[in-house]
Amino acid sequence: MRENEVNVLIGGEAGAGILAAGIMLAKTCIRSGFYAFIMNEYPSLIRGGHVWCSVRVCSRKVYSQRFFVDIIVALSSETLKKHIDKLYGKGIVIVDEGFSYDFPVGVRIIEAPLTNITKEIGGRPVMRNSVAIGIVTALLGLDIQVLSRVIKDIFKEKVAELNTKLARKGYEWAFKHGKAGILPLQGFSQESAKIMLTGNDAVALGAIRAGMKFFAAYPMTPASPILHFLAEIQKEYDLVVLQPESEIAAINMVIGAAYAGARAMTATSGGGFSLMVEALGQAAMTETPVVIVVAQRPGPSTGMPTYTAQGDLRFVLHASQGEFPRVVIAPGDAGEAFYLTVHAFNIAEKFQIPVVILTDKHLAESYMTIEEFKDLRVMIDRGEIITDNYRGGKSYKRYEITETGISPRALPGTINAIVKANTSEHDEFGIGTTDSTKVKAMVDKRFRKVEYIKRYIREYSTPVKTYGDGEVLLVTWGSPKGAILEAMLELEKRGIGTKLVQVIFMEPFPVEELREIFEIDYREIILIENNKTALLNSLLNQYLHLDIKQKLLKYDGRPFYPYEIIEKVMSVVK
Amino acid sequence: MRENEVNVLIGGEAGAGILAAGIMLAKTCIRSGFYAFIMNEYPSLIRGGHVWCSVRVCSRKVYSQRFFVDIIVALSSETLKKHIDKLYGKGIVIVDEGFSYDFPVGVRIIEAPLTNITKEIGGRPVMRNSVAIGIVTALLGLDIQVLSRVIKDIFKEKVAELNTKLARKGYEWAFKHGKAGILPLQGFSQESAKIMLTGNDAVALGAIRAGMKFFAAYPMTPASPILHFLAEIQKEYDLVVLQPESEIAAINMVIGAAYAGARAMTATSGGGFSLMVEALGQAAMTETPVVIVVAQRPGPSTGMPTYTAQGDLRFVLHASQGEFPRVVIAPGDAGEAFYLTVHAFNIAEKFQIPVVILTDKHLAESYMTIEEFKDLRVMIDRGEIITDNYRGGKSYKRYEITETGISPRALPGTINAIVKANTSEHDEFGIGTTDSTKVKAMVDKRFRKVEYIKRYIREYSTPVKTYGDGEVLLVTWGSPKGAILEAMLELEKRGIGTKLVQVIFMEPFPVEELREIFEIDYREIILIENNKTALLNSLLNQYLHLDIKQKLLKYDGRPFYPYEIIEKVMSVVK
Amino acid sequence: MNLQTFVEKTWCPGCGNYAILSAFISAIKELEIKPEKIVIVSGIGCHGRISDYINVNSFHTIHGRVIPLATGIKLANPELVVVGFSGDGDTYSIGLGHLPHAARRNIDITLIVHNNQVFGLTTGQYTPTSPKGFKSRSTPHGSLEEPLNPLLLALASGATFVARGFAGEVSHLKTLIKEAIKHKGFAIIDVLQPCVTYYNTYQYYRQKVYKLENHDPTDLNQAIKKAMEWNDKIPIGILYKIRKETLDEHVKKPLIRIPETGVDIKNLYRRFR
Amino acid sequence: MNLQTFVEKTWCPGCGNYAILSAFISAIKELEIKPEKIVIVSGIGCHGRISDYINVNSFHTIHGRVIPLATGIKLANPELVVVGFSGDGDTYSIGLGHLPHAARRNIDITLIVHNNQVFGLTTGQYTPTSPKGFKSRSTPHGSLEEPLNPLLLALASGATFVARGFAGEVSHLKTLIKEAIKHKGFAIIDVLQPCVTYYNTYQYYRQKVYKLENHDPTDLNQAIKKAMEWNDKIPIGILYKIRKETLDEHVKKPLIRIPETGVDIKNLYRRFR
Ligand SMILES: Cc1ncc(C[n+]2csc(CCOP(=O)(O)OP(=O)(O)O)c2C)c(N)n1
Ligand SMILES: Cc1ncc(C[n+]2csc(CCOP(=O)(O)OP(=O)(O)O)c2C)c(N)n1
Ligand code: SF4
Ligand code: SF4
Ligand SMILES: [Mg+2]
Ligand SMILES: [Mg+2]
Repeated sequence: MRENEVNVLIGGEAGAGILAAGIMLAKTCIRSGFYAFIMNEYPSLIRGGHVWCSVRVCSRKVYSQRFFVDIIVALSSETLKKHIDKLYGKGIVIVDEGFSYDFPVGVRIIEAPLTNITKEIGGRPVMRNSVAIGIVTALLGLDIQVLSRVIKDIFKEKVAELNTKLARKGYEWAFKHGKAGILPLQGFSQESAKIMLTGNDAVALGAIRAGMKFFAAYPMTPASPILHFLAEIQKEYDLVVLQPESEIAAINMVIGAAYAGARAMTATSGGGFSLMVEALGQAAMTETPVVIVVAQRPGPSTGMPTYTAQGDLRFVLHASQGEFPRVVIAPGDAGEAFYLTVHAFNIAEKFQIPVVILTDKHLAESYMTIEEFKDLRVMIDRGEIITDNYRGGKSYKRYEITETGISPRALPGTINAIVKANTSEHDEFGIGTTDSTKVKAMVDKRFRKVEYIKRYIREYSTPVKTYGDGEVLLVTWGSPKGAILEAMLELEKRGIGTKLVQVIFMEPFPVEELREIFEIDYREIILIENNKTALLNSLLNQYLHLDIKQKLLKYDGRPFYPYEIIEKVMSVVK
Repeated sequence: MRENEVNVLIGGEAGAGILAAGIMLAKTCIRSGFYAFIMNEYPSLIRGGHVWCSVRVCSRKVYSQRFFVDIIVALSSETLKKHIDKLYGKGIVIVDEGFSYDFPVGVRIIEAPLTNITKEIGGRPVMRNSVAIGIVTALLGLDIQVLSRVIKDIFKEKVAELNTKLARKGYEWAFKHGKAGILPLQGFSQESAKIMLTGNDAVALGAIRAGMKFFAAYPMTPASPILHFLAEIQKEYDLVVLQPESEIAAINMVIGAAYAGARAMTATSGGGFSLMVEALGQAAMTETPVVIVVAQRPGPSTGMPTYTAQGDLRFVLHASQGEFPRVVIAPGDAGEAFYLTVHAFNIAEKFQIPVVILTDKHLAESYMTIEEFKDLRVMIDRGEIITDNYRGGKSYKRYEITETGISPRALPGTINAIVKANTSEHDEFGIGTTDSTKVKAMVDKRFRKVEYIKRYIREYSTPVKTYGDGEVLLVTWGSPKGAILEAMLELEKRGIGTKLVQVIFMEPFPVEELREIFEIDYREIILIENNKTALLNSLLNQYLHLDIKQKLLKYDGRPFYPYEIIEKVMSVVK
Repeated sequence: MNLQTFVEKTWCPGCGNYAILSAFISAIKELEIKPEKIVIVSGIGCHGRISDYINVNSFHTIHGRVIPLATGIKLANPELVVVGFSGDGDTYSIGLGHLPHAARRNIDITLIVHNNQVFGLTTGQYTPTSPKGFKSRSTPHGSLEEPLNPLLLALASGATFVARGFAGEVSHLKTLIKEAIKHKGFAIIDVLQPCVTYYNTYQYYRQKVYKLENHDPTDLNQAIKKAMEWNDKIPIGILYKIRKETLDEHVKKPLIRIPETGVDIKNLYRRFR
Repeated sequence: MNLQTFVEKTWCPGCGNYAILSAFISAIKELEIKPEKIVIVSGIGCHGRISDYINVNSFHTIHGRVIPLATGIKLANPELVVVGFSGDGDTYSIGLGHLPHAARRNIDITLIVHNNQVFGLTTGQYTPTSPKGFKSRSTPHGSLEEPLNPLLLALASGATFVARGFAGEVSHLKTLIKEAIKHKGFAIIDVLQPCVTYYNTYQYYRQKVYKLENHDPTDLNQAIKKAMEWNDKIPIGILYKIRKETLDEHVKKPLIRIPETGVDIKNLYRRFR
């Protein structure tokens, strides 16, 4: 165990409430003043497979899970078979009474009557995990009251009551058996209100904050939680939240709603996005502002629905026939996901283009702790929009040719404005044309936006971020950032100074910003991506004629662990 | 007029048989020993708009239409309004009697009783064009017998008879009025049997030659003629030709048929391909060999259905979620389209991957004259395929891990082999897995093919072609090649030596071949593409760190004319 | 107020689309709907050009997506009158996956299907409603498929307003359109629309169609029976019409305004603590 | 000959999918079809795992495309027996656009729909067959839509074999599957398949289902009536069955061989001269 940090791995059968247990524990820690990060891995099935999550708790902000853990809560033998090698030398394993396993030497085994306690209190077998979390709470020297309140907030009344009892029993059992406080958490900080949420949660919150009122999505792992969350709170926020018959229906409804004037969004994964490709071009041609969330998972095709990857970057950048401006944003953590979702809506409406928010399973479904969002940091920019009454004098031109390429957008229903959207190439009024001069002018108009988009992003957002100032440059985009930041702290301790470049706007690609960064001389440059073919590197080649030779690529569906990055850096540096 | 060459523009209302007239004329010329090229432009509607085609006839092989013409056959005043500026100084205009137009000086007007003759013979108004073609035949000093035979071959009996009569009348009228032979075609060559066909025709012929037996496609301009042609001849070649409910159905049927063991293909344009994107990944993941023809038209979205563009390159290269090997082939003319289609099937089956043939409207629907295909130049390579009875001993593994990445492919129905295809990530038997080692091995297996594909293409096909040996390098892909070759001839005469690089395989991108070409010093390098954002150039940047500064880009839906290329080269060179 | 634009019409002379256009224009005139309150959504095909010709808000969408697009518009702003114009290729071929769902959702839009039994714009290929044996460019040896019965399908899917019109009966068609627009809920009118170029059915249908009379449009069994009548006699008129809750009735006001400083989400923090 | 693979089944204990699996395996055993002559196509969802469990040729396709994929296989090699396994989400939601067309084309495939009235694999969201008011993760306040009647839809689309099975009646289901496979033409069996985790309907359906008797399956009107019966009583069995020409009957032999030197196209040159 490290100072101020505890890592707990909880595993069991699918359907055994493993993630719920992780969340209970993490929230208890957060409310006790710590930070937590939960990564969870589960197969694409409802019961029978093995599910596990790792809860990392720390007195400082944490950015990713760790490979090695201090405690394993094993609700099935599968958990130990798969994960015992992740336990630190003197780690603790919590198992049910009567559980037999050939443990390696040194492991501290806590055999607790999980099932018995559960039966006693009249809980269902799945509730064993509450007993276990009660025990862990005791081990870590945390307050059982905090856990009780967490349980009350998570579950519905009846269930909460039972679970609270069970947790308390576990807690008491630990005390009785001298396990309390044997792995105490220390050094908490309570400076600001903290929340724990996933990338999906952050996107949903950002969308609500941005005034999104229409959301239609067909369920697809790992994006479905956005649908579930929004569906749940739709009434409180006057949203229309819909699960249509398919992704094709979803995106077309979203485009319809956006044309009508609602901020509208859909969310899916690569397979569903594949079905949205034709309509993406429709949004572009009709200059209808839509936001599309694409949460990546390993492909091709069905691939591995519940795992993580960054293999869709080029696809999203080039999807749909013909050429048109689009914006693709890749947040690296939940906090960024929130703010960038707000930006996504502003950019979409201001420039009347489709905007893609590109996440991945690891970002979308891992939980991290962040400060509550400061509301001042976002504002609504709808661009030039005309409602109620058009007073422009002449006939309204939906696609007026302007200097910036942006044509003031009237919403249907506006008096004196006839708003004609058209997927065929069209004139300024939106009437179909094939006239060579008009066509060229319209293509040029659409592309003129690109320069203004770049400026806007530079002014109001962050196309590229850097962290640290070392001689070894690490280059990434999206969720690997978390593990890299962790690795950087460790490398620092080992005397290796690193610097991270995180590309956030993948399109328009921040060429100038990156050129500046790459102009400096580095000892080594290492590319880190969760894919096979180094897609960001292909963009660096294309835009900067830069080919990063040292690559750390991972494409087995798993996110990076900090240790992998440390190893790579060490091997390159020495 | 140039020596040995005549250019005829025929225009009129949509539905007036303009293209048919052009084909009659061109075939007559070809059968008289000349070469012809027809480019046609028409709006996306059935009647009422203006349609025109230009027929270029020459004693040498021709690669594209020309801007300027010698004869205009104007069946509507629209034709003259739009095209009179294309007429050479002393050009000829053929119009109907009583037609009034404010002609520029110098134009030689032939007012012929087109309608009257048609009425006399009892033809429908649309048949006026046969009279006109009869007149042109006379003007060019061609044999009316040849035209008669052409008409007999094109039309059904009754209609042919009428049209023959009309053509003869026109021919006779011209003689009577002293117009015969006033623009004689000279210098024909009759060395080899020639055919005139479009890129679409060539793809269809190539597919039949390659043994394609299953074709399913949803109509979409400009790819529909492939469907029409194959549907017509399906019985003679035992093909299944189907128009399913959508492109999604089409590609999935094609994948099903290919899995079952048929060589199978679909054809569409960008919008339809958008709907095939998800299934493209399915073909890749299941390693099912399919051929997809994408005939580009201007986008985004509906765009301009009947016009031309090269805006889908990046889209096709990166379509579908996840990473997988694919091959994308871009023929530059009908001859290439034929041979490359055969190659496409061989590559698809040999490597069990999806192959895209990327054409565009200009290639797909323009007619060019080529020598009849020499059958020896193609052969069938189905790769490792197991039918009837599997004798491999152990259980058959559909996705056996091999050195080349290619797993021998048993067809369902094979005794002793259970063939399990799976869009989920899978083990060697095709059973779903998420095991990190197995997954990585399977991704690596699929990607190992790439090196072997490259070698195969180098050995059996032509990833890059060059023409000429001058100091000015022109770089292109696909259909602009034709106009460029024409321009090169002209530039040669003006003392400017040029060399053309035509990239044919867009994926895997022929990096080594191109590097060799670009290693040489050129006076100037000029990129020529039918799009807005220079997509080939983006590939050169990405793979060769080469950014071509001088660009000739056209994105108004029209193909290049040789003169535009000449102008560009001249302006760059001087 | 001119409800037509100045765009020159490019349908073939005599095309059934002209009748649909004029019936629709008369209908909205008579219903006195303000042009800015209407949105028409048109599909891809000859029929799709109609949006260029009518001087109201319009969205000329991609092939087959009239229904979801119209659904999105209606839900985002239920104050708009939303009418879709689609083709038999557009809605019954590529877009068929949306029809049953719109019907059972009972979204308050009107869908007018220009059913000419061919893909007109792509030069006359057969469609799901072409008769078996139909010869076209894609079926030169005759189509092998039984045609779809779109009205039966709509009824089987729970549509609350199902009608058939005929382009040869403009004023009857106008009445149908008016009724469909007035109907609160999903309304489909399948319009027999002769395509003079690829499938000229004027004579054929003139002889066969008859106007429904003494028909109880609230009786589903009756409606199904009438929908199955397709022989010597072909009924036109309203086959079915009932009032049910619509999807958009759950949307209280247009979703088009946003407070400048964004929406307050503080209440949501609780669940993340 | 073992018709099951050694793959461990991961359906929830008690899931209706087990019944479908065993009914199918018994059916092909009793029909004595050789495993290499069968191809099963499975969709995406809990149901889709079935292809991992059955030791015959299989294609685990993408979500919603069982029908076109199976159609392609059957047309390319009509000697194969092609059976699709799909879900209510798979066929009635995302894939609904294919169903009516397969029905009217009468392609000789069997489609078994595991209709559990939820998206099982994605954690229980409502589907087109969920009852109105159904609470699920995507409809926590209750679904607003009328459910689809898939059998009525199939009948309205011209399907030649329409049946309903119940996972609680395995041997009856086996008989249905046998009949469906033997049927020459498009056969759909909608199987009421309780999802014990998200929508446990065993009890509900046990009380309601009854086996069709004295029913004339060649009478379309009768079949429609039975398809509309969904109240206290729910019929299972073959609702409709008639013999019609199938699409694949036009394919004379498997399309899987090619002469090594390619196909001679000289005859075609004529038209290009
Ligand atoms: C995705 C896609 N596939 C194909 C097309 C080509 N296409 C344009 S119109 C059309 C058929 C239209 O038929 P229908 O809806 O009946 O309209 P009509 O022309 O008969 O009015 C097709 C297939 C397209 N535009 N988009
Ligand atoms: C294009 C696409 N969209 C969404 C998904 C996610 N997805 C997987 S299974 C499923 C629902 C399956 O429901 P159903 O067909 O009823 O199968 P069940 O799990 O109930 O057997 C969905 C939406 C997907 N795989 N592909
Ligand atoms: S092709 Fe047919 S549907 Fe299209 S405009 Fe002409 S007549 Fe009308
Ligand atoms: S979730 Fe439902 S359908 Fe899926 S395996 Fe479990 S019980 Fe069966
Ligand atoms: Mg039509
Ligand atoms: Mg289901």
